[in-house]
Amino acid sequence: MEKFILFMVLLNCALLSGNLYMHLFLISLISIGFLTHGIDLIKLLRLIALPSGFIVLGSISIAFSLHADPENSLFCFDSMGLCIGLETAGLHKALDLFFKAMAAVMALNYLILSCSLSELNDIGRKLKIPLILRELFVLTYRYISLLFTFTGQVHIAQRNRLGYARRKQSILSVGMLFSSAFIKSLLFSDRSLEALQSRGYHGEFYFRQQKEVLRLKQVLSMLVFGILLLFLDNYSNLFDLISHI
Amino acid sequence: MRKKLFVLLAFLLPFQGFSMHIMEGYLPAGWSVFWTVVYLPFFVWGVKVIQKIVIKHPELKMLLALAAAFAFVLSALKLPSVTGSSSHPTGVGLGALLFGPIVMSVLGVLVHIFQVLLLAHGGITTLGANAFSMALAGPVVTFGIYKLCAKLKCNRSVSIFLAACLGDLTTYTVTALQLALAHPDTHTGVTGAFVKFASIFSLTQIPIAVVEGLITVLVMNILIKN
Amino acid sequence: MIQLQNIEYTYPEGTKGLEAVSLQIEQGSRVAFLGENGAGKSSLFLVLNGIHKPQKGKYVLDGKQFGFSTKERKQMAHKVGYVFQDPEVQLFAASVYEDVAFGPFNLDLDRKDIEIRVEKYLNLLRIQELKDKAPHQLSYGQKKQVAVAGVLAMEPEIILFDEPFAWLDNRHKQIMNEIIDDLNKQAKTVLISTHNPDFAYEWADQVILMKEGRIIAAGSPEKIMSNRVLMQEIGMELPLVVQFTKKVGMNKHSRSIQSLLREI
Amino acid sequence: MIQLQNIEYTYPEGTKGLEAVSLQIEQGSRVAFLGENGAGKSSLFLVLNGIHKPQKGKYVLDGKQFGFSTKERKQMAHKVGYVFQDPEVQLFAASVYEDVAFGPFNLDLDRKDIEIRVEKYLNLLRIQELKDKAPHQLSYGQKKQVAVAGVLAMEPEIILFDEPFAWLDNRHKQIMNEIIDDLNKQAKTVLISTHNPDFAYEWADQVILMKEGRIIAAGSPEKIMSNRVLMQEIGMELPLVVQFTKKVGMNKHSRSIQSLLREI
Repeated sequence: MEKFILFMVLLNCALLSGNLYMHLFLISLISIGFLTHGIDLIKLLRLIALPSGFIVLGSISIAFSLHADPENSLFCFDSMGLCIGLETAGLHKALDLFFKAMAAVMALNYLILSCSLSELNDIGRKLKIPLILRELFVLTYRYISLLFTFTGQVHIAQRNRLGYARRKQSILSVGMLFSSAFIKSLLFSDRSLEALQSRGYHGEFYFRQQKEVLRLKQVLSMLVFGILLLFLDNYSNLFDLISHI
Repeated sequence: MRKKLFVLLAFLLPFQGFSMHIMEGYLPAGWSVFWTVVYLPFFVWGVKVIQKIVIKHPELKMLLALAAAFAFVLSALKLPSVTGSSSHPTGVGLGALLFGPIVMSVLGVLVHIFQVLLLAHGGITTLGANAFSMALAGPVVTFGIYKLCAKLKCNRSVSIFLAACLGDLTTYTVTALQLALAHPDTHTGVTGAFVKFASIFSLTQIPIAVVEGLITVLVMNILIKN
Repeated sequence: MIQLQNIEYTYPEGTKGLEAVSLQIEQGSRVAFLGENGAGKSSLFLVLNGIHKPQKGKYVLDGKQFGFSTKERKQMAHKVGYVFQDPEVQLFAASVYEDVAFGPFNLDLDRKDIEIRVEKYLNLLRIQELKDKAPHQLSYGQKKQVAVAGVLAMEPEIILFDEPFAWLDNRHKQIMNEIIDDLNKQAKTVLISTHNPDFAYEWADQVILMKEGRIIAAGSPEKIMSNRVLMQEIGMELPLVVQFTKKVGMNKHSRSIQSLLREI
Repeated sequence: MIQLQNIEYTYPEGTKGLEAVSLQIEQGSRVAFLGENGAGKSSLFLVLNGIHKPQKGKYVLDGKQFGFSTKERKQMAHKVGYVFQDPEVQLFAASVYEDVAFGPFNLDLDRKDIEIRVEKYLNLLRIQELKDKAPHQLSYGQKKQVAVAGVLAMEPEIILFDEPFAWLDNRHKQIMNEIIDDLNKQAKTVLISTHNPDFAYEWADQVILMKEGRIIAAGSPEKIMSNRVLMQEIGMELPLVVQFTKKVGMNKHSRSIQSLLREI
């Protein structure tokens, strides 16, 4: 739960602040936290590769403007009477959004890497998420890991028999991969049910409640940390404003 | 017979648009709240339906969870050799038709939560918006097109292809629209922004939609043979 | 005591599972089921465990006929434990601890008692240090340990093992061996299906040969498993120690080559 | 000939898979890999067939260094075949026939040749009559047969088997045995990872002991597998026949209890 509170603090700082430096600060803070806790750089980069790809694409579309004013653009690409260009305002907005999203994603990564599934489930319990959703959550996770192993091995087996040597074959192989995973899923759910019934399943699962006392001091210091950050943030905005005047 | 039907239909309602999600932090607070509020009724309705189902048949819990897991795993498989990019083909909801489409609204969220937790793909504050596009808009179109094709007596493979492919494109269009609403262009407003988002994401989305349509047809054919 | 009378079971899709199966198993005995894949061993176990309801025949457990009603089936889980061949299908929870606790939880024990039980069986299977791990972080042998702990934590009187040693390395085989020995010492009834004639000969005090859904022979391993014709019926070789003593013409009745070696 | 020099492989998530592995395997030989689960046998097999790219070291196949490029990996599939422990993951087509045809089809043979090949391997594995069945309708042993047929239909020169006998009943064990013999007769190189010391001792002409990602010993079974200290390292017992001859003080060099029995 403490981890979740810290996550909320970090996330809110990232979302509520419009300040580039604030975002850079959060990104580096969390990254340093990861690196000092034994997560190596490569793993970290792999984790953020996917979201940052989409963020970059999105930011590019924000940066460019379709009807840019050629005078104010950093450069302009003319076609069909349109000037697709890059303006300072758009660029700023895109950069701001890019770093804001990255900071938010890093906060999310913190939650992902620090909590086990059991802990997340317990957080769900404290947040009063309906039991059925948490049950499905836990079961789904279990099946995901099974299907992942399964599809991973099928994929290797297919590669061994040149299933991905050419594009057309690849599509064929993927089709087979999916359908075998599907059949495996169906058969597996039957067997799994038999196994649960043989242990007296009657519609409910056992969830362990983490015996964890919220340490008031820690929670308070996290909250103070968050408020302080946001205050500084506003303060610096204020400062900006004053200097503008 | 029921099982046959189920196998046959299960691939028809793909979870849409795993390939494209709005990332954490990418929506202003107002829009996050807006989409969450829009989606909430469907979600609550879905949870109610599921609760009713599992009270009667606790064994269906496994099937629902497997459906979600299956959809997630397919969405997460990186298949660079197929599409030439590290894109994600759409997953498939296996229980959806058996339990009715509204159950999808819940399974879709479940799948998305795992995408967030395991792949850092998407986000918590953007959950509502993403769920709306992938677990509601897309499937509705898929379902509609398949029904329509059935009425028009189209070739089965063609209808499956169209349903899957267009469903995927719907998700992508809705996502682009959501982004455009949140970040209008400085000069051309929402319309311009929509054109921008739609065109830049079309680079990845259109090939994915086509490949996904093809794969869905293939898989269906294999499963029908079985 | 387990009694089956003329049990017949056909799968919903029409495959014959069991035909005219009758048997009697005393409490505390060690029974090995031998037969090829598809001979009906698993079907039989699923009937014994109350999962499959036979179309014909009687199942009498401790003198009471078992009716396969939902209520009776629930009680059954408490009496008969089933360790599946593939541990993957048995594990579903988010952590080892929660998985082992699932059975005791279904017995409606209170939280305190559940904890005590779980600790006890985690210790017995030597998986104390795995308790917070998720199933997918375990090795195959560890998964098997957890699956066994999950079944034993319900403290059933009768335990069914489907190929308990398959795919295990030597270390995990030994642990499994000790567990099974331990169960027998507690006077529990243990039923094992296996493809290993040497294990069956050494361990069992009753062997049951199955073929095509029927029981073709049952009795003491000494009698049944030294019968070449019967063993060929189920496509199995004689236990090594039997081959050996036959060949050498010894009169010793060792149950395994190892014990023979010790005796020489 | 296979040569590995100082191979090191670490999994993407950071687990050490292999460390300083060097070995040399002549064409046509029979090599058994022994070691506990997680000792690195599977990692090694995945390097040998080009799936895992080692971070360090050299892999020389028939005198040519293997570079793990996409193109080389493709050729590799043709040279090295891998039969997994679990046949489930190898069967993905809609029917047995299509599954066996998958490899030959990808080799760009023409239709006629594909058919000939598939028929040949269906016959070899004695699964002719299963050819129209869906894989999920098969028994475990049959699945294994199909998986083997699928790999052999690519006609690789080197075949890796991961625990080929696990879970099989006796009939299927015999079929598998014959297939492996047959491969060796065709001068193919066969590598088998196993937990069964008796099989390794009887079959292999070279055994390789692995522990924690390293090779701790390699050589003839007679030399390596009669060394109690080494075998204890990998948690394995001496082969029965070795225990026996040691105990009895025989001078015979039988490779198994069965052949010993024949000799007496």
